[in-house]
Amino acid sequence: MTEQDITLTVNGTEHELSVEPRELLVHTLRDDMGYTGPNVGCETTMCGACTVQMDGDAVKACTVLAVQADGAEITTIEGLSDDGDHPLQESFQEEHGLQCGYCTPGMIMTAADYLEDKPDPDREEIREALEGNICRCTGYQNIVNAVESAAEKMHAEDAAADGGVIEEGGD
Amino acid sequence: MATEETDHEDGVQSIDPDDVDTEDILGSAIERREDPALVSGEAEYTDDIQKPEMTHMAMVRSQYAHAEIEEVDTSAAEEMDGVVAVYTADDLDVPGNLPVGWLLDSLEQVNHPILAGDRVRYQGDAVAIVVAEERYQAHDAADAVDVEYERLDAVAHPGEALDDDAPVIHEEAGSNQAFDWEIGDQEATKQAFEEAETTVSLDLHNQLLIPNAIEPRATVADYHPRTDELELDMTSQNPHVHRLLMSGVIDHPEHKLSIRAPEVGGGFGSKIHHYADEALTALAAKDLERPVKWTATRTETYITDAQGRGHETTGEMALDEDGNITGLRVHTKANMGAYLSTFAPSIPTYLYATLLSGQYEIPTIYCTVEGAFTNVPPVDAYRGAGRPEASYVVERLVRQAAREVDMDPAEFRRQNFVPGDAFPYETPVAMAYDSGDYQKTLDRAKEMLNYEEFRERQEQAREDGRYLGVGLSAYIEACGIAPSELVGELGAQAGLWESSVVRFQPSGTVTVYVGTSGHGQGHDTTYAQIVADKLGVDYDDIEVEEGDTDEIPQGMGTYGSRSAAVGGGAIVESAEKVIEKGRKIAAHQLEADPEDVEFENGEYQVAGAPDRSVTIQDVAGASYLAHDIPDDMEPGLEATSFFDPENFVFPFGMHAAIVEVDPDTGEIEFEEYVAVDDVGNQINPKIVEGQIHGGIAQGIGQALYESAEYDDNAQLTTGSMQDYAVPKSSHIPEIKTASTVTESPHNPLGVKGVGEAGTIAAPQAVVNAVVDALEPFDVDHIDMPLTNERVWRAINENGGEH
Amino acid sequence: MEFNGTATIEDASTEEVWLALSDPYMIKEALPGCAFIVEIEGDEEIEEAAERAPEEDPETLPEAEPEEIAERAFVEGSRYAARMQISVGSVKPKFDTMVTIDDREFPEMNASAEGESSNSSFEMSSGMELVETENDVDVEWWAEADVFGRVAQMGQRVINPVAKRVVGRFFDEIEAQLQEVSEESSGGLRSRISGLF
Amino acid sequence: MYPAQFDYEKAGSVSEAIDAISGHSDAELIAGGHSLLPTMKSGLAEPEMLVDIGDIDELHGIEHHDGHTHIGAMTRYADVAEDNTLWEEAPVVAETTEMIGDRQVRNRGTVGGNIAHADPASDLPGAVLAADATVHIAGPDGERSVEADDFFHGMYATDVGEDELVTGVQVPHEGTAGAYAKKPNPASGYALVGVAVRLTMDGDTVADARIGANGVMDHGTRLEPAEDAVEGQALSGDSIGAAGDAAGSSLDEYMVMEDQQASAEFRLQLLGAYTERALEAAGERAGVL
Repeated sequence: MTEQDITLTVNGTEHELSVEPRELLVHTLRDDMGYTGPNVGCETTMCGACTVQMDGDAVKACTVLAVQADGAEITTIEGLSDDGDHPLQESFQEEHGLQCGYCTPGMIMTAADYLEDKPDPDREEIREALEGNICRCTGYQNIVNAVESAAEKMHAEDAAADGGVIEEGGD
Repeated sequence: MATEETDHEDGVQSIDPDDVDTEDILGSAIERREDPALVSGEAEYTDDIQKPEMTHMAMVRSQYAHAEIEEVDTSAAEEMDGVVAVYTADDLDVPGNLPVGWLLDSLEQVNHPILAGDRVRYQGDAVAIVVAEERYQAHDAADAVDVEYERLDAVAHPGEALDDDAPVIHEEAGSNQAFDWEIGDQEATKQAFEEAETTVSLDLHNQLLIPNAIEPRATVADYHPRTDELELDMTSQNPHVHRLLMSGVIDHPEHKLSIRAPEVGGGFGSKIHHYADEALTALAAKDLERPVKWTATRTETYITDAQGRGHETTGEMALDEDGNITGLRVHTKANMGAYLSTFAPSIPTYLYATLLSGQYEIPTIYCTVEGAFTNVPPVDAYRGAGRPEASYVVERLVRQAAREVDMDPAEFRRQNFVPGDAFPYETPVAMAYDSGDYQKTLDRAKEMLNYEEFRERQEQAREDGRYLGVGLSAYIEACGIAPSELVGELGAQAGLWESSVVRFQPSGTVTVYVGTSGHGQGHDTTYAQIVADKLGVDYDDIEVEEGDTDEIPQGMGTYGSRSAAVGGGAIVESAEKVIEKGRKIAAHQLEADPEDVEFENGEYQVAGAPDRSVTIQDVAGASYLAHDIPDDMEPGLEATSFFDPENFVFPFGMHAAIVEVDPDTGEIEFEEYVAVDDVGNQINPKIVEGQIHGGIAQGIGQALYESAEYDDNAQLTTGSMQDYAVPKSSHIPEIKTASTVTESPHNPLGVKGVGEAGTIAAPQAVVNAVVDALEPFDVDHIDMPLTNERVWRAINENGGEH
Repeated sequence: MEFNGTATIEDASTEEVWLALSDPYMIKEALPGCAFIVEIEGDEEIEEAAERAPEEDPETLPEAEPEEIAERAFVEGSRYAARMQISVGSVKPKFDTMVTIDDREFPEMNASAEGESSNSSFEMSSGMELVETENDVDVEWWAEADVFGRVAQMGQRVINPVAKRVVGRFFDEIEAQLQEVSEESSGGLRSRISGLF
Repeated sequence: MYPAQFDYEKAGSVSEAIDAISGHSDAELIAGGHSLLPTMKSGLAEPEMLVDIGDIDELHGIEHHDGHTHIGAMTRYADVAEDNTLWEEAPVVAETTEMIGDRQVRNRGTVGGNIAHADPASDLPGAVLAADATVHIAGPDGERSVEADDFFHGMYATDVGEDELVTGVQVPHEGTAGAYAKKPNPASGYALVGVAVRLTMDGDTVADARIGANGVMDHGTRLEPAEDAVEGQALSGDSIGAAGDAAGSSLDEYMVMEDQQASAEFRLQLLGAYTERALEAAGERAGVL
C-alpha cells in the first residue's frame, strides 16, 4: 500500500507531503503537520470536534481521507484569524460559550461557515446549524448566544464597510 | 442567615476584567482568562503532545463480557510493520492490583489486574497491549492478536446478578454481592409505615450512563532511565491522587513519578479514577525507554470509562392524614460493574443514601443498598455521583405522594420542607445541612413559571386534547466532602482536604498553586478573582497553577463540586497567612505595632495615620530583599495551607420544567425550563450559570435520551455516539436561571459548589413534568430515558384517557 | 435475538421436505453467501475440513438420487464446517462456522452453530419441526442468535434486519427448490423417498 | 478507530472508474465517503481498494431541463438543498437533502453515494421514490436507467451491479406539492421514520400521490395504501388521517426494522403520524391547507 503524494494548502501555506491512502485528514493535520486545533472526539462523524473548512465549507476531518483532500485549501481554527480575534472567537469568550474547550474549534469552524450563508439567523436556526457539533459542557445556550452575538457583530462590521447603514432583516 | 436573590432570567452578562476594579472583582462575571488559548487552537491537550522517538500504544480488549482466556497468540502482531513490542499479562511483571480507595465493612475486595491473564470480566478488560512506531500500526497489530476464549454466561443488571443462579464473576467473592450496607433506623421506619395513613411506593430504575467527556482519555508517558524519572501527561482530574495510586500499582517511587494534566477536555467524573490503561502506558514507556502515547478511541471510552448510576430501587414513603411525610424506606441494588473502581463503594452508599432526606423534614428514614458485581465496566462517580440518584428517588416519591393525598405538588413540598429557621438541620441519615431557605427557591420558580396561570392553561389544554405538564424538582446536593477525619471513619482511604501555596514574586506579582485540577470549570479565572480580592493585587498580576505534581506540592483534585469550597478555602487561608506575615514586615517598615497595622485593598496602613502606608507589593519586595525585615523572620513572602473544612456544604434549589406530550407519538416538547439555584456566594456568576446550564443538559440527557444498554450477554449495544444519544443543541431547551444566595458557614468564601447542581436537579423535573402531563392517562411512572416509545406505551397501557 | 416463523412448502410431502432439509448441499445452496459445508471428522479444525470441500457440489433434489442424499444426510451429533460470507453493502464479514446437529428425529431437528470472523463472532441455536397440512408442509422454525465483538458493538442497527433477511432468503430458496422437487416427484421419487423412512 | 490499509486510485472519468473496479473483486467506490468511511473506521468494512470518483467532472452539478432536473451523482446534498428550481419543481427532493445529517455531512455527502449505499434509514431513498425519479447507471456495457421503484432491493442492496456506478438521478418536474417529515434517531440523526410525499394537485383534489418511507423496512419503500387514501380526495384532515391509518397496512410487521429507539410496532405508529405530518406540510406548501 504505497504512500501517495498530496498537496494541502493549510491556513494559506502550501504543503507537499506523502500519506498512506487510509490516513484521515484530521490525523494528517494533527500528527504530520502539527495543526492540533481540530480534535478527535467520536470517530463516527457525530461530534464535530474535528471540523475544519475545506475549500470554504465546514467538513468533519475525521471523515475525509487526506488523499481525498489533495489540492484542497484547508482552514483550521489556527488560521481562522490572525490574532484569535474573529468575531466568533471573541463572542465565544464574551458569552462563556465554552468550558473545557475541546469541542470549541470545531464548533467555531462550523459556525463561521454557517454565518457566511446565513448572516442573520434566529436561535432555533443556530441550534439546527450546530447539530453536527456536540458539546458536553455548556448545555449549548451560551454557544447559541455566542453565535447570535457574533452574527450581529459581523453584520455591523459589514454594514460599516458598506457605508454605515445597518439593514434590517434579510437572509 | 440572610438570603439574597439574583434575577438573571435573560442570562448573566459577562464583563471584561479590565473594566472591573480590584475591590469589585470577587463576584464579578468576568470573562475567562482560559479562553484565548482555547478558542484559537493554541491550548494543548494530551493527544496534542509529540515527543521525539514517541511510540503509540493500542489495546487488545475482550470480545466477550465474560470469558476464560485460553490462549493469546501475539506472533502475527509481533511480525507486523512498525511493531515495537507486544505484552500480555505473562510478559508484564505487574506488582499491584488497581486499588479501591473507599472501604465498607462488608466490602468484598476483589483482585483487579491491569491486564487480564486468565479471565475477562467485561468488554473493556485488556488482554494484551501493542506498541508501534505509528498510531495506525499499533491498531493494526492489536487487531492481529489472536485470543482464544471460552465464553461464560454474563450478567449486566444488578438485580439479576444478585440472583442465586447468576454466573459468579469473582469466584473469590463467592457471589456477586460486593457489599450489603444500611443506614438509618430500621425499627422506627417500620413503625412509621405501620402507623401511616397513606403509603406510596415506586420501583425506579436509574439507568447506567456513559460520561462522554468529548476528549477521550489519553496518556503520554516518558521515562528517563538515568534519573529513574517517569513523567506522565494525562487526562486527569486529580494528578496527585493518580500519582499516589500509580506509584503503588506500578511500583515506582512516588517522588520519581510526575503527573501533569495538560488541558483536559471534560471529565464529569470519568477522569478521577485510576484505570489500567494509564498504568500500562507508564509500564511500557519504562520498559521500552521510549515515550509512549495512548489515546482511547471513542469505542474504547464506551467500554472502559467508568459508567455512572445503575440503580434498581424500590422506594416507599409514609404519610399522615395531613399529607406530612412520616417515613421513607428505600432498598437499592447498585451496579458496581466488573471490578471496584477507585471510589466506587462510596457512590451508592455515603454519597447517595445520606441525601435521601432531600429538602424535607422526614422523621425517620431507612435505606439498604446491595452492591452487585456485573459484567459491565466499573461503575463509579459520574457528575453528581449518588446525589442525582437520591434526588430522583425523593422527588419521584414526593410527586407520587402529592398525587396520592390529592395535594398540589408545590404545596405538598412547601408543607414538608425543612423550615428556614431549622438550620443547621440534622437529618435521620447522618447529614447536618449547613444552611438553606427552601421556600424561597420554590416561590421564585413558581413565579418564573406563572405556576397558577399554568395550572389553568393545563386544564384548558386537556379539554382540547393537548397534554401539558409541570414538573418540580427540589434538590439538595452535598459537596466539598469533608472533613478528613469524618470521611476516614466512613471508609475513605484518603483525606479530603485541599492544599495551596500563595507566593509573591519579588516584583509584586503572585503565583497561586493549588491542588485541585480544573478541566473546563474556569479555575484560573475564579481563583485569581479570589486572590485579587484578598490581596488587593491586580487580577492580571496573579497566575494560577494547577494540575502538575511537579509544581504543586500536594492536592486532591477536582470532583464532587469541591474546588471552590475546599480549594478556594485553601487559597483564602494561604492568602491570609501571607497578609499576616506581610503585616509584620509592614509594621517593621512603618515603625508601628503590627496590631495597629490595617490591611485593605492591597495596602498596609497604620490605623489613624493614612499617610503612613505601604503596598503589599512593596512589602513583598522587601521580604525578598531581606535587608530590613524583623529579626526573627525568614525572607520571602509565601504561605502554604491545607484546608480541611468542618463539614460538607449543601447547595440546593428548585428546577422546574413545563412540557407538552404528544400522545400519538410519545414526543416531548419543552415549553419552559427554569432553574433557581442557591450555591452560596458566587465568585463568578457567569461561570456559575455555565455550570448550571451544562449540568441541566446532562440531566435532560439522562431523562430523555441517554442509556448504556447491554444485551443478554452483557455486550454494550449502544457502543458509539451513533447509538448512545448524547444531547445535541436542538435537544436542549432555552433555560431560564435565577439564584438565591445563602452563605455556607463552612468555608471562608461562603460558597457551596455548583458543578453538579443541574445534573442532580434536572432528571426528575422532566420526569415529573411528563407524569403530570399524563395524569389523565393514569400514568404513575415511566423509567428513564423517556424515549418516545416508552411514553407512548405508558399512555396506551391503561387503555387511554381516564 | 430471537427469530421464528413458518415456511409453507406447497404440494410437498413431509418426507420430501425432511430429506431436502437433511441434505448439507441443499442447505449450502440455500444459504446466501455460504461457500461450503463439510462434515468435520474427529478433532480436525475447520480449516482442515475446509480442504475437503468439493470443487463442484454434487446434485441435489430433484436431480439427485434420494438414496444418495440419505447417505450424506445430517447425522445427530455430527459436526460440520461452513464458511459464510454475509455481504451487507461494503460490510462483508467471513464467518468460519462450526455447526453441530444436536438432535434429529423425524420430523424435528435442532442444530447449533458458532462462527468467528477476525473481530466478531456469533452463536446460534435453532430448530425446526415439519407439520403436515392438507396438501402442504409447514416448516416451523426458530432461531436464537447472539453476536459478539465489533459487529455487536458497531453494527447493532444492521444485525437484526440482516439476520431476518438471511433467514428469509434461506427459506425462500428452500421453498423454491422443494417446489421443483414436488413438481418432479409425482410418481417414483416420492415413493422412493417415503421408502427411506 | 482506524481504517485498514487499502490501495487508492482517483478516477478522472466514468470510464476510468469502471475500468478500475471491473474485475477487482474487492474494490469500493468512494464519493463523499460519509457512508463508507465510518464503516471502514469501525473495522466492519475492509475493502482492498478504493476508487475515488469525487473529482469526476461529468458527475457533478445540477442541470435543469424542460420537465426534469438531472442531478449528477457527485452533487453534494448542500448544493441540492440550495437549488431554487428544485424547491419549486421537486420540493420533496430539496427538502429531504436539507434534512440529511448535519451541516458538515451535507457539505461532503453526495446524492449518488447516498442512493448507491442504500442505507435503509437514510433520507434520500424515500424522496427518490416519492419524486418518481430515474437513476442513471453506467457500467462496462454502457449506460442504463432504472426507475426508483425498481432501484432499492434491500439493506445496502440496489440494482447497481458490481462493476457499475450511479451517474445521476433524474427528477421529473411534477407534483410541486411535496414535503419530507422525519423522526430522527436522537443519537445518529438517521431516520427512525422518514416520510417523503409528492402530490400532484388538481385544484384542491389530489390527482396523484407518491409516498416513500425510510427507516421502516430494510430499504426505502412506497406506501401505496396511504397514496390510495388521498388520491382522488380533497386534501383534508379526514383524508390525511385515513392516509396515516393506512400507512403501514401493507407492510409485513415481522420485517419492519427494530432497534433500541423503536420497536416494529412503534415504528408503524410513528409511520402513521409522520405520514400525516408530511401530507400536512405538502398541503400547506401547495396552499390547499
